[in-house]
Amino acid sequence: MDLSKKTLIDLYTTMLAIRRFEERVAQEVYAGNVPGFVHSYIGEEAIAAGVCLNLDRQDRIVSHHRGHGHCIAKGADMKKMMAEIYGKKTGYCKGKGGSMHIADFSIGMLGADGIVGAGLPIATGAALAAKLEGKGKIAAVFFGDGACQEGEFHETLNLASIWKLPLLFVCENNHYGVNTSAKYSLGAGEITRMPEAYHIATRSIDGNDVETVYQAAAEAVAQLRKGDGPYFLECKTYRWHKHFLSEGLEDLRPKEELEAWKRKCPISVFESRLIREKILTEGKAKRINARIMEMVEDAHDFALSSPYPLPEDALQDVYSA
Amino acid sequence: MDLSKKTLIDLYTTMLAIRRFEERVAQEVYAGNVPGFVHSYIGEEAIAAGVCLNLDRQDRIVSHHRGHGHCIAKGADMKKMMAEIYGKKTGYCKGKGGSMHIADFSIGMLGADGIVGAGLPIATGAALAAKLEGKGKIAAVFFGDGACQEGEFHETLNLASIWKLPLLFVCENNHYGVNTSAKYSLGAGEITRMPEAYHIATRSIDGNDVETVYQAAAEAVAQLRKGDGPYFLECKTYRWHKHFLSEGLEDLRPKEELEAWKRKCPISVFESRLIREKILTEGKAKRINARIMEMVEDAHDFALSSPYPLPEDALQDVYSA
Amino acid sequence: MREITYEQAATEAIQEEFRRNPRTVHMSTDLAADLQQEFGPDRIRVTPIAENSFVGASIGLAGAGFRTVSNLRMATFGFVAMDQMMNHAAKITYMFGGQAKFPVLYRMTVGAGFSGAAEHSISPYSMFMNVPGLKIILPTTPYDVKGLLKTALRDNNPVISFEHFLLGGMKGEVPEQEYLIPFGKACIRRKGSDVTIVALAKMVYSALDAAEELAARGISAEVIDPRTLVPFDREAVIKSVKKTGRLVVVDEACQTCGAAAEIIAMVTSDKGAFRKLKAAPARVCGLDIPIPFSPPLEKFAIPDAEKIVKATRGVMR
Amino acid sequence: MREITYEQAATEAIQEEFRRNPRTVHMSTDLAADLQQEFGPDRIRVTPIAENSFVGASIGLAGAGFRTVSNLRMATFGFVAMDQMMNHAAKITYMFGGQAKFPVLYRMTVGAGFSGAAEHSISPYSMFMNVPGLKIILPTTPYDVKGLLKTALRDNNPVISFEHFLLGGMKGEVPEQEYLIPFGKACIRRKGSDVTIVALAKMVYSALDAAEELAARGISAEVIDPRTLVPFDREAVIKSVKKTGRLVVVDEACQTCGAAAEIIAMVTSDKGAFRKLKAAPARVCGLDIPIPFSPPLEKFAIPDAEKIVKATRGVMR
Ligand SMILES: Cc1ncc(C[n+]2csc(CCOP(=O)(O)OP(=O)(O)O)c2C)c(N)n1
Ligand SMILES: Cc1ncc(C[n+]2csc(CCOP(=O)(O)OP(=O)(O)O)c2C)c(N)n1
Ligand SMILES: [Mg+2]
Ligand SMILES: [Mg+2]
Repeated sequence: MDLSKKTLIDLYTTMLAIRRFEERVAQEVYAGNVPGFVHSYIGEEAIAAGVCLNLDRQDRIVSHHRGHGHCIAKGADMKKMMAEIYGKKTGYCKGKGGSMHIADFSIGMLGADGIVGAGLPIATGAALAAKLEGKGKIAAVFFGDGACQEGEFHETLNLASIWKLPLLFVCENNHYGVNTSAKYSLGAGEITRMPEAYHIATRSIDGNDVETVYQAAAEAVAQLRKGDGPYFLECKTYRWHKHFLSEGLEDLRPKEELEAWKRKCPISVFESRLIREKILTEGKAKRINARIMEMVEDAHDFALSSPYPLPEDALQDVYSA
Repeated sequence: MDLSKKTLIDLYTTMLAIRRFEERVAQEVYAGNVPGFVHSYIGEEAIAAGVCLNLDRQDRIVSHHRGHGHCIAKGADMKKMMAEIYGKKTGYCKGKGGSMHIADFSIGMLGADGIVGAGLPIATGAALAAKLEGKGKIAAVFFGDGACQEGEFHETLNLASIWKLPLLFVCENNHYGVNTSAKYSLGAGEITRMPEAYHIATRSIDGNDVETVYQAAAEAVAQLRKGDGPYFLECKTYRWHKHFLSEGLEDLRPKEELEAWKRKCPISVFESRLIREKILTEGKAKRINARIMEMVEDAHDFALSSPYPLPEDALQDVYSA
Repeated sequence: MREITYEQAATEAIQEEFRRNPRTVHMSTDLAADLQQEFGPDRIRVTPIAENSFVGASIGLAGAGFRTVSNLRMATFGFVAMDQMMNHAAKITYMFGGQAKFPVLYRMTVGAGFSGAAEHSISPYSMFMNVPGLKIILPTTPYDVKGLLKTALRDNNPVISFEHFLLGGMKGEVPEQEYLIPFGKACIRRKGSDVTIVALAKMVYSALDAAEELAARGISAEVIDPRTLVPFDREAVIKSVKKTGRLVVVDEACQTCGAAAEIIAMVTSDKGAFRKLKAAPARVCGLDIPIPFSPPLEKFAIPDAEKIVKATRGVMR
Repeated sequence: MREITYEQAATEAIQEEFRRNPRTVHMSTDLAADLQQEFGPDRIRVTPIAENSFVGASIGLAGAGFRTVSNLRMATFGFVAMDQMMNHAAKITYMFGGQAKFPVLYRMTVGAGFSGAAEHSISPYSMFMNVPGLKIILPTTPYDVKGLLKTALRDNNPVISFEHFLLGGMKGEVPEQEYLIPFGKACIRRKGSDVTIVALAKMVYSALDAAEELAARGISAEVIDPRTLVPFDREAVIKSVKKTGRLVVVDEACQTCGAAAEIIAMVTSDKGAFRKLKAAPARVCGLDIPIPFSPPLEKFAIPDAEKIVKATRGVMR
């Protein structure tokens, strides 16, 4: 399948939006302006972009602690995201969730979650809902190589398999859980061996090549919409920042490894190609970049100028009416 | 490998001991004389016998809710077992555990456990201990097809795989968890697909043929003692009684299925063969049976004539000194 | 009026509410045959033995606009699903700023008295009470279980129904016509003037037996069944204690950090109630030991009418 | 005396005890580099992110004669391992009739105050207190964490150490020579005569600040740090309340069914202490809400010196 120019530019734009947003957030985190723990998605943008651009608004996704990219790719509002990250009243969760718990149910983003592996069972519910609704909707769940070590992963593969759920598993294999190599902690070696054991359609791809991700996801989503049961996409990638953004935190990963992966930057490699193939010009790239920078700055201004919630607001939303 | 006459007779005797013990217990349960829930091992005797006769006293086993057979095969004292089942002070656990929680640490039987799947992680600890002790000891864990659905199963396969633990997984696949068919609830179809995904040596065998079980276990145990990492033995079998012994409980399994499996009785088929092959005579079989019946009766008398614990004994053993 | 069992009443509640709302799903490791016959296998689902997965699934279903019932059977199996219940079901309404509703109902049996031994005989409701975001009901009669479960199935929040294992077969009057029981309304099971006995779950019956016995000794005990633990009918208990000046709390759960501790703390830290207290309140709870298997040990471990009488007389002295 | 951090003191405790006993194993999802360097990768093990599995493994190791430390990091991750901790570690000594010892130590951080939001900011110790068979420690200083962990590592039972997330970097005096701190001995952090303040975990420091402030207003507060929750030093608290006649309990955990409820129930149901109480006891606890992310909301959710002063003055009135 040859991708349309529009799709290629959309993929590029989405990745760049995530990158610029995350860069801005990182800058503010290191300046000490952001409370809590922030997990940066930089380096993994191709996955969120490649997958989510295949989804409709009605399709639902479940994300994890490193979730900003999924939000942006699914169409979330950067303003409300940034405000949430700052703990402002205008944020997606009125300041109650923060970076790790952004959700936008209106666009089918059912939320980021901070417990490793826990989004997986929740996503089976979203997929079952789609199946029961019978309108060809699907659900997608993003999770790391670390999540594949939790029992909930196994239970979810099994449930998705026996109920033939329209669930797209998107494993963002960035090769580490904090500082522990997946080579050490995953007995299967290849992650795909696990879903295969459950007769789940499986593919392992270069998660830094957005076109590959997009095409693989398109194929997977088409199968899912037909009701053929779950699909497992392993996307190999690498995170550029520390596990979470923090001066104090150690990064025990080999420096050369990081450098090698940086050379495979999902954005700059793709950009060069688009320019080489004349799909994009340097001028246009600059304009896209400028527009995104503006959006990010607007979002940041919005967050900064937004009020904090009132202390008593803490008492609301414990229960729904 | 041709088994010695002694081994064959031992296997026969062990199976028969389990059968007669379980029959006696069932009789008493249905007469309303036994408190609590009792899960009968009848029909599955070949597995406990075939596996445990390959183990030394120093090897450790972990069992589950259907654990009487494992206790007997590992060499537990029927008297203390029966007393425990009756809740007597002379029982293995001083009446605190009952049928579902018999243990005998002195013979390496680390206990039966009533939470589906929970024995598996515990067994990894026993296996790690064996590995650290470095004396070629091993651990074995018994569990059902139902346990393969719990997340703890997956976590245990992974841990055993990456730590190369000397752990023998003995899956007693009796095809049902309570009334739910494993065909429905296990997406993998063949259970062995799951351990294989973790690069664990795996074999699926007829769990009703004690010689097959013995030989497979012998091979597995030899590999485990060499330190080659875990081994997974799936033993296909069937339980003859309801999930637990109870008038009220429903058994939704097809009648014909049960009948077919009864014709594959691990004991009577084996007995006929031993007699046919002149390893056993009918007379000797009778004598063995009589001796076992006597042991079971002695155990039962012991249990009946033993005192209940004093109410205040309930306060002991909450903590170890 | 017709009499049906507690479990039948519970099933009726689910049937009626599932008829009202097709966007409802029931999950359990065992086949719920009655329900499946009426509502089909799509909505009445048998799950693998993997509690965290189907409790998690209930949350995803809720996030997508469905209501669910997950029957976990014994509360001890709930420990396998603690992550989904406590880290997620309880918290996501809040941490997502109230964007979505999570109407999930979890049913679990609790209690001892059937030689289930340590693992199978627990009453862990206080743990869940410590986690805001959950509502917790403790139905004690066939009438209550139907009315409370129906209310639960219209509530927009996670509700946990703790049902005593030994009440499932109990018969009682249940009207044919529809009714609901509001959360947070205690039921005074017996009126009295000398002492307030708050009793939880099956202990309501032991407390009523004890009250009978106490009456014979000239002590008039008021027996309160809170019916729901979250929300809790603080007013009913405090009002009663202000009247009687004495409080005994009876619960089968282990004493330390149980619901009984909360009820005593709630009452004694109320200035008005504290002033009216004529004696130190008393707890009659399960001993702080795992439940033993053997009948004489188990009997020793949990409260009964005799122990309640003794403690109440102690409070009267 | 030298000063080291809380976390260093904890590491020293493990080092010293691992030197004494080679049959010891440490497990955690993160590399414990200091320990691994000294004791090697066989004993200091990195685990997959699978809490139930390595908590379960600790039980099997114990059953085979080893001692273990499992560092679960945040208590919220402990919810993933509830089955092994509560259904097994806590119960198997008992249900096997005391045949074997299970010396397993689980370390978890608790507490809020760092914008960790709802999932990562919990203080669930009361849940564990409701499960007999576990011992529970709550070290609040570098000195205490070392002494208590060393005692834990010689105890023959499951011990859970709840350590406030924000105390890890705190410095304090820790002697070079060996010492142990017995379980069940509270520490009176400040002497006083008008009111007893029992404070848990990091709230000890807020209570001390409050006591200072109260002193300036002529109120003499005694501040008690129980140090261990199971066993609990009942005598120390009751003795103090008998002296002061007033009780305030401070805890960051959610109020309902928290440890504070237990402490109040324990004191008020003691006839001697009840008689001496001059006022209704008060709780200053975390609100019954999930911990919110945003700093002003979070500050509102948890106690501080100001709130303690206010509540204590209320009790003095
Ligand atoms: C149950 C649980 N255990 C531990 C943690 C702490 N933790 C947060 S993220 C993380 C690593 C997750 O690795 P992976 O799933 O590969 O995602 P990545 O961070 O690499 O994107 C860990 C251990 C947690 N949040 N939840
Ligand atoms: C975590 C948990 N969930 C549910 C149960 C209830 N239960 C007890 S045994 C059982 C079936 C187990 O099936 P399997 O593992 O195949 O063993 P079998 O009974 O067939 O020998 C179930 C569901 C339990 N004990 N623990
Ligand atoms: Mg990773
Ligand atoms: Mg089975």
